[in-house]
Amino acid sequence: MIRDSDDVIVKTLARLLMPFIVGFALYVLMHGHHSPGGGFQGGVILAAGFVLLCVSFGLQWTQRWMTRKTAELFSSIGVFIYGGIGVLCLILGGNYLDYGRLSRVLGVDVAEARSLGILGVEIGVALAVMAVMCTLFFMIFTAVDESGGQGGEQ
Amino acid sequence: MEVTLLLEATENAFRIIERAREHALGLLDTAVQFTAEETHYEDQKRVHALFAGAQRRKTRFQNMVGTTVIMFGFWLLLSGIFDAFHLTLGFLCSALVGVLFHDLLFSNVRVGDMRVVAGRFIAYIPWLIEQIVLANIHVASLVIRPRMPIDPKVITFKSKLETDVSFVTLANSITLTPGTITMDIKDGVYYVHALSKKVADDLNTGEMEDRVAHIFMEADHLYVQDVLDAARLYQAMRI
Amino acid sequence: MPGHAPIIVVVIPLISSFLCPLIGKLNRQWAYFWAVFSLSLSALAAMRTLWTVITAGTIHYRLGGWLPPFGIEYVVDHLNGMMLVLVTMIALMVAIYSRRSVEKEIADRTVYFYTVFLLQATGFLGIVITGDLFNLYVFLEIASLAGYALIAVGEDGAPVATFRYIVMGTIGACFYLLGVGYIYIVTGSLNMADVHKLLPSLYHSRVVLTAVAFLLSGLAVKMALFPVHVWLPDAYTRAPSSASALIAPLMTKISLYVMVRVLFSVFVPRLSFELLPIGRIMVWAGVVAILAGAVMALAQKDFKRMLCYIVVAEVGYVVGGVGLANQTAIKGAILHILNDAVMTVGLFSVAGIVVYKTGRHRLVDFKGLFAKMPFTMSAFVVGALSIIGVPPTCGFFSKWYLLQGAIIAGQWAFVVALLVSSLVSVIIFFRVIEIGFGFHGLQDEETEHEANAPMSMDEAPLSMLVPTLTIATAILLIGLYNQRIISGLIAFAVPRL
Amino acid sequence: MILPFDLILVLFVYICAVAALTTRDLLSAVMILGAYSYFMCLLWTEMAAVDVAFTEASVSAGIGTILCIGAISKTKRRSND
Amino acid sequence: MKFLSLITVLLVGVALVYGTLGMPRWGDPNSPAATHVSPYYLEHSMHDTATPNVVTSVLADYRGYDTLGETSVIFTAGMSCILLLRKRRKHKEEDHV
Amino acid sequence: MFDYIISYYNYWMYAGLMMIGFYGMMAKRNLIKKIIGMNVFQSSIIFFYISSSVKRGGVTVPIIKHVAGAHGSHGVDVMQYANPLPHVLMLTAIVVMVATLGVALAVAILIYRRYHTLEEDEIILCMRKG
Repeated sequence: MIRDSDDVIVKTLARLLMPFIVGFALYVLMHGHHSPGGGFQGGVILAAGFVLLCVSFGLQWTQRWMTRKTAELFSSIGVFIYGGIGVLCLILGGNYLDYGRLSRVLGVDVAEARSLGILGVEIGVALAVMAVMCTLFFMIFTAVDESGGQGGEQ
Repeated sequence: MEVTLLLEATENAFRIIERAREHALGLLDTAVQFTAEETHYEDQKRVHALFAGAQRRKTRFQNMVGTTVIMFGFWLLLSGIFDAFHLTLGFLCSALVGVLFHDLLFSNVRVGDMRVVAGRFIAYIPWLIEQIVLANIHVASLVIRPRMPIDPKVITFKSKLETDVSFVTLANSITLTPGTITMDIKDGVYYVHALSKKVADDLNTGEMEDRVAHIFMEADHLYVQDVLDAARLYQAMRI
Repeated sequence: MPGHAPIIVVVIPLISSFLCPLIGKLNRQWAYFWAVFSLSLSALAAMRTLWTVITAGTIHYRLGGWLPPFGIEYVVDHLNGMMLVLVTMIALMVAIYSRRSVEKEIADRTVYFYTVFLLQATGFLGIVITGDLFNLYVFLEIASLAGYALIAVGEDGAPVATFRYIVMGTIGACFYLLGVGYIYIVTGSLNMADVHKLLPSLYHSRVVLTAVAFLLSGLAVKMALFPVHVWLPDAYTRAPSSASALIAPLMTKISLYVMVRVLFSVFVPRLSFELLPIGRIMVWAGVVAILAGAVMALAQKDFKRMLCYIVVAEVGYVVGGVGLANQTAIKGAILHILNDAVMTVGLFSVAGIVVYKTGRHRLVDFKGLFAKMPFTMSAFVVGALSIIGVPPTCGFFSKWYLLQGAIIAGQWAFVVALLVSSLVSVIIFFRVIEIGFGFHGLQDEETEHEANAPMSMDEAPLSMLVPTLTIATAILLIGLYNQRIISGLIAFAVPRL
Repeated sequence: MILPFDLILVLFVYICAVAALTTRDLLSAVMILGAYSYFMCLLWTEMAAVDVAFTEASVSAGIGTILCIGAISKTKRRSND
Repeated sequence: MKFLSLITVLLVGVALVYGTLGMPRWGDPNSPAATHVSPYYLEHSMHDTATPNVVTSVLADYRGYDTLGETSVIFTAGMSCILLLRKRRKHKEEDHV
Repeated sequence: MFDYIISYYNYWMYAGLMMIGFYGMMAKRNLIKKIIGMNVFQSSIIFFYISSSVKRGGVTVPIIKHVAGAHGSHGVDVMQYANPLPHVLMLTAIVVMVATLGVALAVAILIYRRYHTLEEDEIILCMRKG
């Protein structure tokens, strides 16, 4: 189990930085079209924010935002958004992942529809990556020692 | 002149008393909960105490709006694309952050007037930079000399600061200044590693602490004693 | 949407694996039905695809609507179509079969098991269907990662075997990626057909030579060719029985398929067999693999481990058969990919039933099983006969073609290896059958008092038995209709040499 | 492609790779691996691959290191080679 | 074992370097990699997808299926980790005696 | 000669890095060390791909300079930008790398739970014993 640290400096800075980290992650995610960045980077930065909260305030407190169940849920939903957009294109009569077909629904021209499709996909990717990274973190950090021995010597 | 001072002092005294009462109530609360439940939720409770302040002072909604506005400013700073689509996205994202993390940014800021705090903080930065430059020169002069007359030691002092933000500001200012590093803060006691006697002395004069206290509108130790006296006087008068 | 059948084959298991944890949240039992449902839809789509290929020729499906060298393209020809049907059918059978054994072995994590199971199937399908070198790598990684997880949940010692598999598998995948990079840097393209068109002018470049070497050695690790097979026996022995029934037949066969694809569709056979000595190397590697696999299998006391070494030997058949480089041998090799997948899945599911019933998988545990489980053991006999190569079963025909091919090519060592391995299979399986009938005089102290117990029918549950018997029937059917499979499907896949 | 800068970065990458593999304290090894990833990321920025550098910095030097630290905290910190 | 792996590593290294010698020079703007497929992306990205960042448009649109696969890889890793490390509920192993 | 070295040294660098990683993966006995070697190995391949994307002579990041609002092909000078395709491929490879890392660490933790050691030879000893 991760306990919270005693250090007031770490705690306060984590508290103050967290909204900015999330804001930056969302910026990276949404501006993937115009500047470096995109779904993966955004998702990983989001996950890093939660990891920061987790190591400074402890697992218990982080669960206000991100529990193991939420993480699982989001990882499914995120990937499903991606696959679902592809299926939507299929239903609209295009090939799989042919975002140009979304222009029929969105009411913009094909290039814009592709741009929006990319954005939607990136959001899905970001959700999935964030959730999976959190899952990996939770799973590895909360792995209990089953056979009763003391795990870790530090 | 003295009358205004006295009035100010009494006002301050009221605030202190009010705070003491709140504090006592909080303590009582904690004690009750302690006895009610068993002990092993201690960690959680400490965390809760850390965030309890803001939720009493400000409503959630104000916090959300505040966070959103700050995040939107941050977004504009980063973005550089100002068409309607991206601004809407920016607003949505900052609103999301505002809703999710409304109690992180503003928790525990003791005094409501953010404008004053921000102004003073900006005014503090040049002074800090000056200190950093001075200390840099000092440390460089120490290190350049072949004998290296350094005298490293750990000094401790009890700080009179009250909130976490001011603790952290002071700690980071100390760390930013070359020659001194904050190692730990335990219950208001700073453990600072100092490289030489001069930097330790500089720290012990307490100027930096006063300035940090001034930023966050905490008790200025120039007249804290007076205020306490006035408070005692006032209490005696009321009885 | 009949035109979209190729993508549906892959996307249905993919998306249902995303939804599987959500459905498992509602009810833990539904995950199983969900997996079976989506895999059967996928199998239908695969059959539809195969039918389209047979009637209308090769399908090209452009993902995202982009032209081939720029976007990713799915190409389904006869070989692909056959592999698609094979993979979906085996995955479906194993999914149906897995219910009871998963409940017994990993009872508390069934939902995640089926999620990873579906992802594993998706990985295999994606590898088979794609026409893009890098896309193949991505799906190879999906399949590998899912495989690591499925193996590591097995019995005691599985994580250690898995770790070895992870290290070796990563080396293999990275070598493959490196080979793709070398090809990319001299051609600038990743599409298989495009590379096929661009490469002939570059055949004397050292880069292409190195690329071939790295691609093939990477795939050799994945397919467990003899010197680098060390990860396989431990991993497949200790995996949970339904996981080993899915992975053991498919992972090596898929890698073999990729090898065939790389040699014939990315490079042209002229490069592979005339300019470079790849053919000869492959034949000798095959010979060594067959002999080593057979000898090692002979030495095993554990049924599953014995099957693993047989898999190693069978990989040698296909590699050697492709290396013989004549029409007959390649036909035999491709038919053997198909046959071997079916035979192996049959035998591993029998092993799974034995594990389900007795809790162990040593050879000794087969004692008296013919009396207890006649149907299961008849499926076992069919599989064993097929591995040995007895005529009505499918194993005979592919071995026959391989033998013919070897004689045509004049590779007598390969002929000898084939015959020796058949002989060894006879010894191995008749020993098992002997134990199963109880003729064998081994008096194990543990089993002695069991022998006194009255022998009664104790057949496996229906959900395990039906898939196993279906597979056994399939072995016979493929054997009976092998001529049609070869003339209708495999003949198109064999290049003109 | 500024040659001296490139060479210096490659040198650092090499040093970090060798150090990460030879250090006996696994925690230090993992931290050095983080530094390795970071130098890699600088190298790629210098080769105009900003997106890859960004991803490497966040994924490999960030989350990867944290995961390794987690695994080490659950297992042993010393290694025999 | 160490010796064997050293030999293998050296062999692989020799093969790698041998392969690189036939490659186009580093940074050659006329190499096949720079002239065959990638100019299309650079020229058409704005027209086709209205996205100035070519890496994003290739990642999510031209080769979007790769990215779906890659996200699935991540998803697989997450699910595998849960499958491996989830706390087991206590349940009795009934061995057939 | 010097020119020759300049134009190939990058490939050799990656080959050397790959050998380091490969050696670490095969010869080190500690499992975490093997994982570290794996990481080095995989990132050397990324190094190779990224090297192939460089074009000599002041190339920039593949983000097209454009007039805001207008889109359409307006004569992009291809030689001005780096090749984007290897970047995309390597984004995928990096993600695969971290996914493999996660699974490998999980398996290492499982092994530690069972045998209380991460040294390969000790694990093999433990397995022999029972």
